[in-house]
Amino acid sequence: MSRIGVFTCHCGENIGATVDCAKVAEMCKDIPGVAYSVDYKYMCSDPGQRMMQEAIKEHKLDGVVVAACSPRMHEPTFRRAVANAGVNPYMCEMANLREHCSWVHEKGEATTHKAADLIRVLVEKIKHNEPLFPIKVPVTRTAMVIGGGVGGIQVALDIANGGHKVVLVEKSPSIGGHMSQLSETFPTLDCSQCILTPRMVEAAQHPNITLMTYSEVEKVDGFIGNFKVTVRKKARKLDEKLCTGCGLCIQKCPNKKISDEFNEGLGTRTAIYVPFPQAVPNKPVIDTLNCTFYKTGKCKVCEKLCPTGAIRFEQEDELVTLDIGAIVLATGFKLMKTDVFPEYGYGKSKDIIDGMQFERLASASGPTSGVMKRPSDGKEPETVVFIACSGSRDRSKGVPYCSKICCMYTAKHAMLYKHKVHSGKAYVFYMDIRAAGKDYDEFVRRAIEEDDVKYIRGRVSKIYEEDGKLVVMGADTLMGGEPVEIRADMVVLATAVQSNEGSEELAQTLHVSYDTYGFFAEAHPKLRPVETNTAGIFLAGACQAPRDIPETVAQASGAAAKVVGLFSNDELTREPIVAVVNRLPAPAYSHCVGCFLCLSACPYQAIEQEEIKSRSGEVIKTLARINPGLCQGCGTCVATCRTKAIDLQGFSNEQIYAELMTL
Amino acid sequence: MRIGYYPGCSLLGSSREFDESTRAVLKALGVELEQVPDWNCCGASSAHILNHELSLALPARILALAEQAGLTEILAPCAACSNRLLSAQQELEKHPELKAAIEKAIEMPYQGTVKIVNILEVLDRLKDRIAEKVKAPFTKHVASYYGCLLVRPPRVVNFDRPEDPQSMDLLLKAVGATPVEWPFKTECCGAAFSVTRTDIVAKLSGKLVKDAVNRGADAIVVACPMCHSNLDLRRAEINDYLQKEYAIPAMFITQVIGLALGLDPRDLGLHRHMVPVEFTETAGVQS
Amino acid sequence: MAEPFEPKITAFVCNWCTYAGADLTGTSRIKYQSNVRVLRVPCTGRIDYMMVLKALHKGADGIIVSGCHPNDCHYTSGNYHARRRWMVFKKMMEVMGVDMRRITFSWVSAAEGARWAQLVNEVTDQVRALGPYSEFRQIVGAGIE
Amino acid sequence: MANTYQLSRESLTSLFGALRKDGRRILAPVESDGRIGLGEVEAPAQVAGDYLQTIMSAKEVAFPKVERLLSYTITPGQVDLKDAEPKAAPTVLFGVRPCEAKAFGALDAVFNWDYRDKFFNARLEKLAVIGLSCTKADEACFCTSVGGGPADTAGSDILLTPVADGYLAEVLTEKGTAILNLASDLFKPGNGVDKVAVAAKVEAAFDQPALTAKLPGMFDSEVWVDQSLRCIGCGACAFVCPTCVCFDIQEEADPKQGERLRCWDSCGFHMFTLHASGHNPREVQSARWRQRIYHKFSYYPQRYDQLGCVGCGKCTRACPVDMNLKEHLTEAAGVTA
Amino acid sequence: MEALKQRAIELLEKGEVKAVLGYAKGTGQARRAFFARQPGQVDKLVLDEACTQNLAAYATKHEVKKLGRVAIVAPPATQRALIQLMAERQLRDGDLAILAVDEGAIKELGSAAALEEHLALKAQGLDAKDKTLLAKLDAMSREDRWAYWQNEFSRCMKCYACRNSCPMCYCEHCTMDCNRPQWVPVASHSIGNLEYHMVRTMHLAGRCVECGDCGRACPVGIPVHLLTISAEETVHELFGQRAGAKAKLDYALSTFKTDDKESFIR
Repeated sequence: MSRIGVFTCHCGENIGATVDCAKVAEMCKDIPGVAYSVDYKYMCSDPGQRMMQEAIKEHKLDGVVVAACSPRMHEPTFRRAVANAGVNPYMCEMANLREHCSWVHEKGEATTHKAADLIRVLVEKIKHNEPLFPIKVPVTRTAMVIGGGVGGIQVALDIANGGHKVVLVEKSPSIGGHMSQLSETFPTLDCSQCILTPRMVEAAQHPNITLMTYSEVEKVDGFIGNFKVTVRKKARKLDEKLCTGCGLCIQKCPNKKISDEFNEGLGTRTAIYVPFPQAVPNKPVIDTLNCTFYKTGKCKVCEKLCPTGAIRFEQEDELVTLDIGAIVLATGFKLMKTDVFPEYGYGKSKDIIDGMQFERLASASGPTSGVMKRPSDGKEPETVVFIACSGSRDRSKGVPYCSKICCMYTAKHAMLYKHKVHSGKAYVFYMDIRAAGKDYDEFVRRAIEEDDVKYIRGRVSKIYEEDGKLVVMGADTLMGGEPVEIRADMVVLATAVQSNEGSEELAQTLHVSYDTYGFFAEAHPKLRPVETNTAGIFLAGACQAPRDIPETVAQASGAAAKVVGLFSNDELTREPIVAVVNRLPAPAYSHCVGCFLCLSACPYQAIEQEEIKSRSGEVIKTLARINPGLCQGCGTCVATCRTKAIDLQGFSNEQIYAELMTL
Repeated sequence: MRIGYYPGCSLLGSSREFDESTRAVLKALGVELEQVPDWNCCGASSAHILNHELSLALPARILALAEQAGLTEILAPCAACSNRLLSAQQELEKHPELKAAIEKAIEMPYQGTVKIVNILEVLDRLKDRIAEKVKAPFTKHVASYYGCLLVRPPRVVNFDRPEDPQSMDLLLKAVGATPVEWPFKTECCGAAFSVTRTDIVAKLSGKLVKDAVNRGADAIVVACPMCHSNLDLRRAEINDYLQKEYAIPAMFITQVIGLALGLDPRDLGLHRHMVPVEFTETAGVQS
Repeated sequence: MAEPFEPKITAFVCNWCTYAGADLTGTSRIKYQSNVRVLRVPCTGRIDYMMVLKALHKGADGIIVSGCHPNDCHYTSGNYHARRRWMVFKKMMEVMGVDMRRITFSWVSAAEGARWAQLVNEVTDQVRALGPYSEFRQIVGAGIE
Repeated sequence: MANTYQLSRESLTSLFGALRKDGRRILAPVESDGRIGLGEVEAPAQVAGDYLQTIMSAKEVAFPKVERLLSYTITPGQVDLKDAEPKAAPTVLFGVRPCEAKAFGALDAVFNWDYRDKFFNARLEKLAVIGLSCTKADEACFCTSVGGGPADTAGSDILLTPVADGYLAEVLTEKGTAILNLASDLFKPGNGVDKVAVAAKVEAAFDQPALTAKLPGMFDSEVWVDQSLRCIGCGACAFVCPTCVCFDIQEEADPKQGERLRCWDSCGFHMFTLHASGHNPREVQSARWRQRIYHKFSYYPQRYDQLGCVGCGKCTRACPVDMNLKEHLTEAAGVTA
Repeated sequence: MEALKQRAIELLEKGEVKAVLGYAKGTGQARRAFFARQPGQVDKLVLDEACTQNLAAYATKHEVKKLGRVAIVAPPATQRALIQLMAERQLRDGDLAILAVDEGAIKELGSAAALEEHLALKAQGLDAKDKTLLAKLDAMSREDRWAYWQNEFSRCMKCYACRNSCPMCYCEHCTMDCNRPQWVPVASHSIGNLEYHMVRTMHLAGRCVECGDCGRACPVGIPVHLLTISAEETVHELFGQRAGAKAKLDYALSTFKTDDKESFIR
């Protein structure tokens, strides 16, 4: 027989004025299993807690119901008090007499009875409570950051400076990401590479950071604190240790006409190349799809010329498996292509470009060395039209969300253009100007007021080529919908920011959720923005939603703080409110039949497969197992399980059934 | 193949040649047309701006009559008519309470089961047969002009793509024509101002005519009576406005196909055009 | 004269939204009828339909099932799973001839204290008007010799 | 003590009236949606016409599928226990087949073996059986193989056998005589009709005494495994069986009150012998199938000196996978040990 | 039929299977499941309209699994059951040789993929009788429907023939067997029967292959299959998913769409 103590709190007048607490305490004495029942003015006060602890000892109580305020308020308080009296804290439950009874009902018999009912339910529950113990999970103090853009670099640096090892994985040959492609940055117009390059170098030289460029995550097993990550190191066809980065191979490579990804197709590169001069690491890779040797079996010019003999044509991809404690995703974004807009001629005109292409045109390190030349004929464009929201906020053809960065970079582009072509005319078609941010609106105003950029609020319905010009037909909605026609030399579409190539596959590899658009889903939109719902995996930057640089960096530091926090203990302690698959003696082993219908019900990918083997190693039964490191205790699997093999500690079937039987 | 037919007012008036050529071509392709008995105006140009109930009742009556006649599908060659019929049908489906009110107004039951098709949809189904029967390939450069109503709003018409549609281009290719790359396929011709503001028509349609010629088209092909009357009937105003003499003819798609099938130009109503349908060396060229 | 009928209402609510919402009702001192008895579970995903059946078995005249609004689940998707379960459950109950006016499904967020009071009052009034669920109560204990 | 009478078809109405006047309810086979089951009737017209057997057996009249044994209420510091009183109304079971009437003997053997079961006996005491001989049989029937017959009198208080324009009525017991006395004018002197001639012909299929004798030596025979391979382990056979007596005791309670119920159970269920440890002495369906046969044909005779099967064939008809008992017993009887 | 027998003999002779599970003549006009374990027994196999049992129910039985690899005669509903069992990891691809029977023709399907492809071509329709009954139930007032099922369930004795005949009820420890706590009463009284049928229906929603075997199995003729079929149809209407279509798990009640449409949640 249980020995349960019931402690009814008056909460001053809060409960006491409406509920007859003395009577409730008296009524509770009659509940079978209740060994002690008392009421007190302020249960949560020091004397209150002390009284409770003494009663626990004196009456040898093994369970406690505190009838007071909401458990959301004081459950930790009373559980701690109970624990200090030597009873397992999970043997304490709270009946909510204040928020759910005295504050919401009128004084009277019915309210007092309800209060007693609320206690009765929990007394029956507690008879089925079991002592629970916090779950401890060991932690490997090495983080992996996936994506080497500005976000990834920031995460890596912050964690590394916090004293922990970081592996920074980047799929392209160099870290730097999109930011390295930008000309200047809003709202300060400082040179993007000038501020980024030092960070890149710092990351490369940091003793706690291991760079794995030209590498991709192939497989992730395990769980928080204990991931096993397999990374594919793609073959650079080069011995990185021998290569000095002298660049001779690049100069002499005969194959020079390859469209250059870094310059967004506006320039060319060689088959053996570094993406850009400031690349980190400054070691080339051979593009095997375009290399003459791989196509014809002849050439090998680079091999012949390499002063250190670093070229390795036979090099293969390498798979490396690493023990990792936490993972941060910082895989960034891509821009929607210009060819999805039929009304803009499917991007067939070379002079209709996207924002990133404009960055390259405006960049001093770009294909035109920063001189404004339009791609079709190299002429200086006299009139440039910028179209914001190309594909963004467009339910029919594009994406319904706002891409967030375009208002700002469009203003920047128009400004940069005007700075380079003083006589030029710049027009911006926009829907709304969303310039919320420090110095952002001022920046846009500057473009309009000081640099004389013509802002037209309206959409562009059509662009067509006529006599070497691009005729942009739009409407000015602030002029009553007046049609506007601009004969431009170049059009820049601020195309939508989209989730990066392969992000859905990566999400599946890591078992994190993603939204309809392929952006990774945060664990909570407001309160857990840098966590995913898979414990131990965090987010930074535009892989979660469109983000600009300052936000990305802020989020990166946030994610880094989460990782460093996680790494601050040898073990991870978690609430034992987790689901458990029951285990039984042979021959049943468990009520689980291994149908795995629960698998997709788990929001946390916490359900694993467990094989029961005979002594000879033969698989007798395959069961579900819930990883207590990943389970958050929602109980969705419990309700899904037909055989009731899964139960939720703290809210078990027996507990809830007992509560229901009391109603 | 047998199909219901709703000519609408324009096809009995200003665009008789659309009616004639539609009937002629479909007859040649073995399609029987059964006219909706006692049909009325669909309310196209004005009803929907003036009286919502009327704008639903007029098309509903036509559709109800078609149901009574046992028709499951009706062809409305006029783009405005088919657009109105579709809009009304969809709205009544979404709002059962409106449907009850409209049934009372038109004094007959309305189910909304009749499928409404435009001329391009019908011709598209017959494309193989057309290609087989081509006698005189129409080896001209053409600008296919869809106008506003055939493909828009996409949720209502649910036909072809709203930007850069293709169905007419493909039909024209099937009869030997070469469609030019043309950005103005769905630009407005100024339809509703055909009578009241011919200056706007001249400007809007002028742009179309000029660009079609610039891109080397020998003819502008249309599938809407409004478009046609603006491009044809208002050519004088257009030319005045542009200070040019554009002689490029505007033809209905049914006329082009009719010619390719070897039908008599008179049966296709070609003689009714204001801009003569002649393809001399200079026909499309500005003088 | 017999006592006026007071319905027995059982509510199953999730910890993070509706339970917190009901807490807010309390802190806002919004009054509602005292017929309801609340059972707290972590998430609507945990609410097994067996719980609803047992509540009916134990003589509930009305039942409230409530959790976080779609997209607000503390556990990201527990309420989406619950929603599907309820959609199928509701249809099953209808096929069986259960009076579904007695079971109310709802979303009440942690910020909707007033809404919780309104919901409880509405359900209580509605079930009071329907009277005791005698049809169901009659079968409890039936079929035993 | 059999006294044979003649009962006209029309006189049944009066007989029913007399029984009801005496305060007895009459249960007889009735039809509903093509299903024949026992139901309360007031007049012979309500009795199903041309039926072979009811789906369920008559045992539920004395041994219902769920019955309350006791109930209790819990109040502070106290438990009030109340024994259940069986609801035993005076009942006449009309028109059951001889096989089922005979089955009450098998039930009686168990419920009055070492302990007199209050509930069963209370109901049985108030029960009178007016049996009805079979004039037809089907492939499932095998009463004659297990010591019974289509016009067997065992278990009936009165046995009616349909003859040309009425029934041959054999009044067999005191309960039967009591019924006769309620309407003695309806029972005309018998005319010596040969009831065997009108009764159904059921050929004996196997030699039951020989089978019973050899069963102890066949425990490990493969025949049980072979036969039971298609058995799905449901309880249909046991629940329709007129002699199956296994039951489970269930407690249904909440913190305030509870009751103890006796419910039918079946040895075909895998849970039937499952131990709390997880061990199950009858782990496989073949062991459970064998148990069913052995219980009826080996253990029953040993313990009660009678068979636990009356050959009614209900199990065969009810079985969703066509486990034909007659066929399987015949096969087992043919196995050379 | 001859093709089936010939193939069965081949499979047994070559030792590819230990038994061929098909149908044989039973009591009277009935057909029953039959395990042909030697080539000589193959002659007993029959295949006709009366062969209705869903033999997939045997595929998960211990006793049957112990026999070794088995070939199974599978009409469409059985095929659906087998693929659903694969989706629920109760059978592995290739565990069974599947002799698919469609309108008399036999096709041996070696893999889950072949089975999927084969099934994709088939329209799944309900029995006319079931349709009528469902429509009848649908047209009833709620009170009448309640009365209808209460009357039907009053016959129920929880023999579990419906459960045990169901190919998807393979759980060794059924919810009905759970006694800590005893969610559903063991007793076959009114509430016990009602809750049993409710739970059975819910457990098969999204998993029922609509073979109707539960209804056929019921010794007292309760049309219990209508419950699971209507639940399965509900799932299909609401979520577009169907049990028995794919070998990869796609269980409607453990997946969701953020825009699942309902109109009753306040």
